[in-house]
Amino acid sequence: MAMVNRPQFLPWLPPIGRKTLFALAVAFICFAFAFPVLWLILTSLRPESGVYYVHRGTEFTLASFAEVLSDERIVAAFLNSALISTLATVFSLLVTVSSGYMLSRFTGPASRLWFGTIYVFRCVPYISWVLPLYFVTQSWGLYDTYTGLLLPHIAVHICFFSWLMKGFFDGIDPSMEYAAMIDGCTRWGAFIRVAVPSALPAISALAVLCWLFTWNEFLFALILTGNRVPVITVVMAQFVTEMGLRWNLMAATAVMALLPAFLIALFGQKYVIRGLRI
Amino acid sequence: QVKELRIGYQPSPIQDASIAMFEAWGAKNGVKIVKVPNSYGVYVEKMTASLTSNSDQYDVIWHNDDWGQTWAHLLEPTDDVEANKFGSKWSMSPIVFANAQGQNTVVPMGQTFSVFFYRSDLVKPEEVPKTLDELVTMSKKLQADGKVKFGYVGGMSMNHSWFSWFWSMWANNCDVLLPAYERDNKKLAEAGWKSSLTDPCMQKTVEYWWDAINTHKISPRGMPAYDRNEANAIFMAGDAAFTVADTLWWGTFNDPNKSKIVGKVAAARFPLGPDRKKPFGWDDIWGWAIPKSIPEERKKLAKQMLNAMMLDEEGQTKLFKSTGAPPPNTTFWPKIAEQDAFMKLLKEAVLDSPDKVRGAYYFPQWPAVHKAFNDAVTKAVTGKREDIAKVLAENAPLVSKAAQ
Amino acid sequence: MAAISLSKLNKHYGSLFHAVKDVDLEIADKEFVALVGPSGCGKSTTLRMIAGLEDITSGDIRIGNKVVNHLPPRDRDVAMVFQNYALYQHMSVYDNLAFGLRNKKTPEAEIRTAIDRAAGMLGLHDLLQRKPKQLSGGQQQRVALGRCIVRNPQVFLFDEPLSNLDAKLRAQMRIEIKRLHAEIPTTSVFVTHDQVEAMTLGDRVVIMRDGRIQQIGTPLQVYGKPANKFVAGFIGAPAMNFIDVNVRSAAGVTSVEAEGLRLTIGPADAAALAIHSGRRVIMGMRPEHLSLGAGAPGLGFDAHVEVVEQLGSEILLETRVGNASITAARVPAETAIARGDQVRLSAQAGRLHFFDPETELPIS
Amino acid sequence: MAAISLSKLNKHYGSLFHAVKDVDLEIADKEFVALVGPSGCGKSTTLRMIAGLEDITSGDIRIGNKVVNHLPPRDRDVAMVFQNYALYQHMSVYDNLAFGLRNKKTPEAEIRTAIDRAAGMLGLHDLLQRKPKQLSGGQQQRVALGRCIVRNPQVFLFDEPLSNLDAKLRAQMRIEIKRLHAEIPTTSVFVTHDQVEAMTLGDRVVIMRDGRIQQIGTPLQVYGKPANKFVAGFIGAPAMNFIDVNVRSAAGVTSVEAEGLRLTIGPADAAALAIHSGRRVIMGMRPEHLSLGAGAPGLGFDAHVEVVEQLGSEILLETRVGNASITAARVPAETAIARGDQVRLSAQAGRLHFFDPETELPIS
Amino acid sequence: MFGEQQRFVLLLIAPAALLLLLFQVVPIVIGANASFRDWALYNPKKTWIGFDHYVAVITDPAFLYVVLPNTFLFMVLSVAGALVAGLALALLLNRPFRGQKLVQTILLVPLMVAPVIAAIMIRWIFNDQFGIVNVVLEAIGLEGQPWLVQRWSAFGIILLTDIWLWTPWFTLLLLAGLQSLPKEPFEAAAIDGTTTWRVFRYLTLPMLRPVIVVCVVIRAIDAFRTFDIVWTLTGGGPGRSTELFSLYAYVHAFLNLDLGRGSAAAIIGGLVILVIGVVLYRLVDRIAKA
Ligand SMILES: Nc1ncnc2c1ncn2[C@@H]1O[C@H](COP(=O)(O)OP(=O)(O)OP(=O)(O)O)[C@@H](O)[C@H]1O
Ligand SMILES: Nc1ncnc2c1ncn2[C@@H]1O[C@H](COP(=O)(O)OP(=O)(O)OP(=O)(O)O)[C@@H](O)[C@H]1O
Ligand SMILES: [Mg+2]
Ligand SMILES: [Mg+2]
Repeated sequence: MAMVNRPQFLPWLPPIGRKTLFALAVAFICFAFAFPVLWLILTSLRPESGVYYVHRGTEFTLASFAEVLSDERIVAAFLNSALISTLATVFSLLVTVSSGYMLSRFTGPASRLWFGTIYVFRCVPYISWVLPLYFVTQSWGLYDTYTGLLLPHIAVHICFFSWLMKGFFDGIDPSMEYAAMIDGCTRWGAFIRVAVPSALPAISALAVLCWLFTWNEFLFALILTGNRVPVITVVMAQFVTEMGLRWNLMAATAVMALLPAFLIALFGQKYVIRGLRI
Repeated sequence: QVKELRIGYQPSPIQDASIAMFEAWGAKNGVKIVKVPNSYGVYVEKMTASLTSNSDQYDVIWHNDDWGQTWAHLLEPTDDVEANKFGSKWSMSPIVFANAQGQNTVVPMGQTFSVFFYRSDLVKPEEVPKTLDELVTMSKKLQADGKVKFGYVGGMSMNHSWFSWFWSMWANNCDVLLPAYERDNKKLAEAGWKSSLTDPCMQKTVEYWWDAINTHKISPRGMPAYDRNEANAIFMAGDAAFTVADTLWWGTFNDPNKSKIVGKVAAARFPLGPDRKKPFGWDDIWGWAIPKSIPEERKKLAKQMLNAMMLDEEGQTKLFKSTGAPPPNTTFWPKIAEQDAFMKLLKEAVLDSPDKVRGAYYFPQWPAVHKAFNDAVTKAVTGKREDIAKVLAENAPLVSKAAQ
Repeated sequence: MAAISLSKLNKHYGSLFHAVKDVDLEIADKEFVALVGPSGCGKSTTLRMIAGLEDITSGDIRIGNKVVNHLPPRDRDVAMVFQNYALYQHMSVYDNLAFGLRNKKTPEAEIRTAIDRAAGMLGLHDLLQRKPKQLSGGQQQRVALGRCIVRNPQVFLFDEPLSNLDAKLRAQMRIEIKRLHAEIPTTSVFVTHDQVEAMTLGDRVVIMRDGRIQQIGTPLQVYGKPANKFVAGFIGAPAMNFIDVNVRSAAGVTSVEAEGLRLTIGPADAAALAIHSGRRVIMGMRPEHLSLGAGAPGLGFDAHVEVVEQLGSEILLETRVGNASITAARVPAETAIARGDQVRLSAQAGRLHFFDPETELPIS
Repeated sequence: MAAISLSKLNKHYGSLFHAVKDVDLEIADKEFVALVGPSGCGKSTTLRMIAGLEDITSGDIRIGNKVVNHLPPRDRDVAMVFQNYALYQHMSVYDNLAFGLRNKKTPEAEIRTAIDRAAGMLGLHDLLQRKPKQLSGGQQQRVALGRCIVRNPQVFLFDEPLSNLDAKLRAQMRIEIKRLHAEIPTTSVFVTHDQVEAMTLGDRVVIMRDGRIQQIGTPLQVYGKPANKFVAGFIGAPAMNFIDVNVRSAAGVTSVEAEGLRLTIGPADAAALAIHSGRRVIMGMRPEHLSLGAGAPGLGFDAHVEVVEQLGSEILLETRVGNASITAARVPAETAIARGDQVRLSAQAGRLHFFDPETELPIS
Repeated sequence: MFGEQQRFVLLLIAPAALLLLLFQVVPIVIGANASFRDWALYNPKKTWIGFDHYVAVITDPAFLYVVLPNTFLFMVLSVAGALVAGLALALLLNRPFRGQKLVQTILLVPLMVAPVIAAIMIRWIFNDQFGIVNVVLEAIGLEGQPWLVQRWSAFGIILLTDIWLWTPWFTLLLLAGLQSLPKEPFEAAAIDGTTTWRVFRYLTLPMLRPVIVVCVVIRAIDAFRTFDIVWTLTGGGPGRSTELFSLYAYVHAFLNLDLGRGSAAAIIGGLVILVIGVVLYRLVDRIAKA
């Protein structure tokens, strides 16, 4: 690597001091960043009598995890959440890749209108939206069904992801698609067989983010599901009762929910950083 | 065809115990009980939306006095549930649950109210503070002796106002709206939905808490933002000598898994303020209701089930044992009280109290009023002491306005 | 195989920008036509209209006597090589070559044969399993050519296919394309902004400027008889020297004059120039037609050397004559000459060009 | 102003890749040295080590007699022009030029004077307020030069500054750089992969290959006396033709033979070749030293024309002789000649090069 | 060709448009419709009352003098904070050092937890009794604070949480942006003798500007709508002093069960952010084209 990419911090310090200081600073930042989650993990390991006064006492136990796992709904909820996150990711990308492509490659009134629509609806607050959404899903018979949870989740992402996908496609030279069209592809062929594969890095970046967003989504899940489609965030929310919070169980569930998200983020970050260049 | 009943509820020990009775009945009568838990955070809004959209998602739903009047017109009358006559007359008053035709719309599930808890290892029953002033002196003494960090800790923020604001207000012969203790909407309207914030009794109450927190330091400075989780956590950790909480927590305070003060808790009457001489009790119910929109035969089935539940002595005894909430059938109370000291205490302190107050108001604007009230007193107690009167006066019109 | 005919072809972008103006061009079957012009002159647009990638505003395009104005690209049976190659990055070379044929549902066995043949012709055999990113520029260029060859189309279109290559490779690929056209004669249109490429590759060269065709002709025609000053300056490297001169006709002798320069014009040009006598015209002299030394009488002038460019085989001189810059090529490499020297240059009789300063058309 | 000296300079990337190998080079004060070689040969790496952008693995770099091995770039007092210009896109041309001076806290008045002078020299006056995106390639190139000039550094470094320009502009900028160096003589190192640029610009040319220097010499030296076959092939355009030939010495006459070709060697080369009699050597002939027609006896051969490249001023012929490809330049433009014709070419006596097939060193 | 292209364009957006229509436009229209009607959730009379709800909202002093200023302040500070933190972290991650990958993973942690859970955790962490922050402060001899009953500390904690949640997002986008910057201008600057600060100020920052502006627009819109963490952390308290516009709408629609009033408030907020967004977006466009 060239030297210039590393201008020195605090050039007046001796190298050893600089290194130590740097390491300390980085360690501190990491600690501060991870702290709430570390604390959550610690909390989940404390017996119920110690989930608030986490710092008082040194008993640790897996009892909360055992209790949570003994509920068969929790397993179902994990599977459901995984399924819904995955499906929502796949479908969100299916619809937004094509819509972003359209925004990038065509500059007609249709494109401007669509962009305007997306922009306007991106600005609408969720509050004015979820409750009518409940009416709508209920009257269409979609309340508390996979479809009824999945489709709105996809709809949420349309505006944002279409916008991002447009940016990604703007960065891809269209001549490959022209070549494909001359090579006998229809426009669809050129889009699916050539443009989409070249946008894969961006698509995988969005996939990772979309999965995480959906996995952690609360409000829609809360409003749109009953008991037939328990998802993990709703199960967590059910630990908030009229008679107080079952914080130990909630923390344990949250920690378990952290694990898949962590794995996705761990293995996905490479694609995210590579793909997010707009 | 399998008969089934769908129960819309919200997981909590009382409801779980009540549903256990449904299930026992269902097993005997060949009815499948389908439990549909809902999240607390959105229960009322979702259920309201469901009721107004005439869906038949639920046959029996959890009902509560706070929204008794909000739903009354959407619910099936339950006057024909015979065993309802055994319910508490006070709690099932028409003011709370009757529809426009005066028909009752609830079947009780259990009594829910708060009591004054104290640390029996630190305070002898005869030393328990009887007045707010005694609460201060007793607390200061315990703190000075290094027995506890704080005298009193209780919930204060919105939705948990009851645990400190409401009882202390009542103890000062005060209420959210004037005239005090009035719940007849017509009379309240005649009085112009007058807020009590400008009443001297309210100022006294706020000043009491201001002093408790800032002058006497018997309560933590963060208390105005506490909800019940935080207050109870501190109490259960042994850091406070007194609290006010739902009777339900009796079980929790005495659960070695959850609490550090097992066997060191007792309950008593609320300490009184200078303006009130007679002790008072506060008593509400949770109940079950049947949506109007479901088919007739299921309504009938649901009523049969609820009737059976009301008569299930074994189940109701279990309900009390597991939760500390007095069961819905008042005729079982004496028997339980004979075996159980806590029930005896509850009967004396609250249930049999001749002077009872109601926790909420019964009209649709109540949540807005409650919030306006809570915002006002929180603002006053977290501000400067000399500004209290001013803040209360400024906010009084907002409470009245919210009620209209 | 097919002829291409463009008639009254126009392209507007939006309502303001007129990119291609009334282009008429007939390309014979199997002919290789090079389209050359400065950047932004509308070459690519024209080519893309032929390919069907851009709709036409007005006019007609015929391929093999069929009007294709509204045919989508896939139905025109053309193949195209792009400036940046436009290889499918996510496919192997083999799949890149096979893509077009697979679109036509050609049996795999046939595809294999076709690719085998093309790979042999272009020396791609060892690269078939690689991805485009693993290839050098020249190799990518060959794959792009291969992709066209295997489809055996009616028409080849090239959009500056060599401009991303370095000088050496460019010369080499030029010859390869030329050889390819000889082996598989196919109607071809080659767009470039490099006149050397246009000259060496095209059977005919089409010079465009600002959306309009300036001249169509064989390489020798456009070099020797440029249709206007623009073409004269554009074709030939180093570029033609232009000098403002005054025409003097006296005593039957026509001469042109500028500061530091006075040339006697031969009879062929003199006739045409005579009517401009006393007026200003633009004289063009190609660097390769200037030589060091006295030369024929009346054709020499003194020049002040400003830059000496030693090419090994010859020297290029940048000189100053009066206030004009004049480049001379073809100075023998071993000549001892340096910046600041004074040299005598002489023009070749009959190789001078004259243009009208207003119309920029040749005077002859 | 300062001389540059590289001694035993090495650069490793990682533990495996040895990018620059034992480079020794002395550059005199105010000299203009061109560093040329194929892509990946280590030119840029060498230049970047001089600039201080890359640490050196071993060896020494001196600028003006001071070892600068570990000096950061800003303390070396060098200026650099990058291939893609590396202009600061978001700053106006003026700010681009001023940036380096402002770093040194030069007073604004002085900056203005310096920029004024540079802008005058490069004709940038009208562009000072524009952003780089609003400039053409050649103008950007000039700004990049200007940015170096204003700083008035000890050393100019150029990393392929012309390779993004088109042919015409490249020739023009070449002359401008040459002129600039004449006006402000500064020690300069110019990296390029284009031998024409190297030859025309460099006082001396350094040819590199695989991290090693192959030859250092004036343009005429490297053209006329290449140090090995690689240099011979690299310098000169079109490239030298190489043919495997057998040496035959009989009856005092030395000749070389290949399929379809038999040339009699003049006395100068004969002496050196004699010891290789009966063995295979590589013969090099530059295209510009082959001419059409019979020529001197014993130096002609028949060739089969494969590609004809009409340049207007001359024709390049690609021909086949036996199984060798031979290119001939300098065929008069008007010659009537076509693919498939049989022609007679003749070599120039004394202009033939011979190389040992093993060592690739010249035989002489 | 023209027909085909038209069809292609429509088909490309058809699935997205359909979903958007069904699950976003329709509900929003229902909400918008409710905002003109007497539409209490428990008693939807649905009688047309015109702009009454809108008038009620914009004449509500709490909305004008508390909620809107809070919301704007929150938006500006949250976006600025996350931007600065994200930029600093992106710059940190853009240089190679040992453990860089690990640090990068740790910095992504906020993306992995549900915001509501994080907010509850942070509420406990800042509790004045059992919260670890006060415990630590008191252990080192400082006075613990009742963080959540003081307006500005409560506001600060909400901000901190929001910034914590969103910094990774900025870090990712900016890091991706940094990694795609050409390196030659930086080398040119190194030769030109620039200090680290000047490189950052005059090169890195301006070159990143397009990415920054896109991030800022997207985040500003989202920050304006922030709801759940505020609701969990303070519920708008103490005494409405940290109430944001989405809480205002929520309280009306969900707590008071007045869908009409709540929708009107939400729509007013939506219009405000729309205008801000358009202004910001113009800015993006101008900067992107400059
Ligand atoms: N999609 C477009 N919209 C508007 N103007 C365009 C578009 N495409 C090209 N142009 C303009 O049309 C003119 C001709 O463009 P074209 O690409 O044909 O030029 P060119 O001759 O190929 O130039 P180059 O050598 O730079 O490729 C240019 O001025 C260009 O800016
Ligand atoms: N940072 C690096 N890490 C590893 N290898 C490198 C690095 N930079 C350059 N190289 C390798 O070092 C060799 C020399 O590179 P250099 O850039 O000096 O070549 P060059 O002669 O300038 O070529 P070009 O004409 O393509 O610019 C190349 O093979 C290149 O792949
Ligand atoms: Mg073009
Ligand atoms: Mg290089």
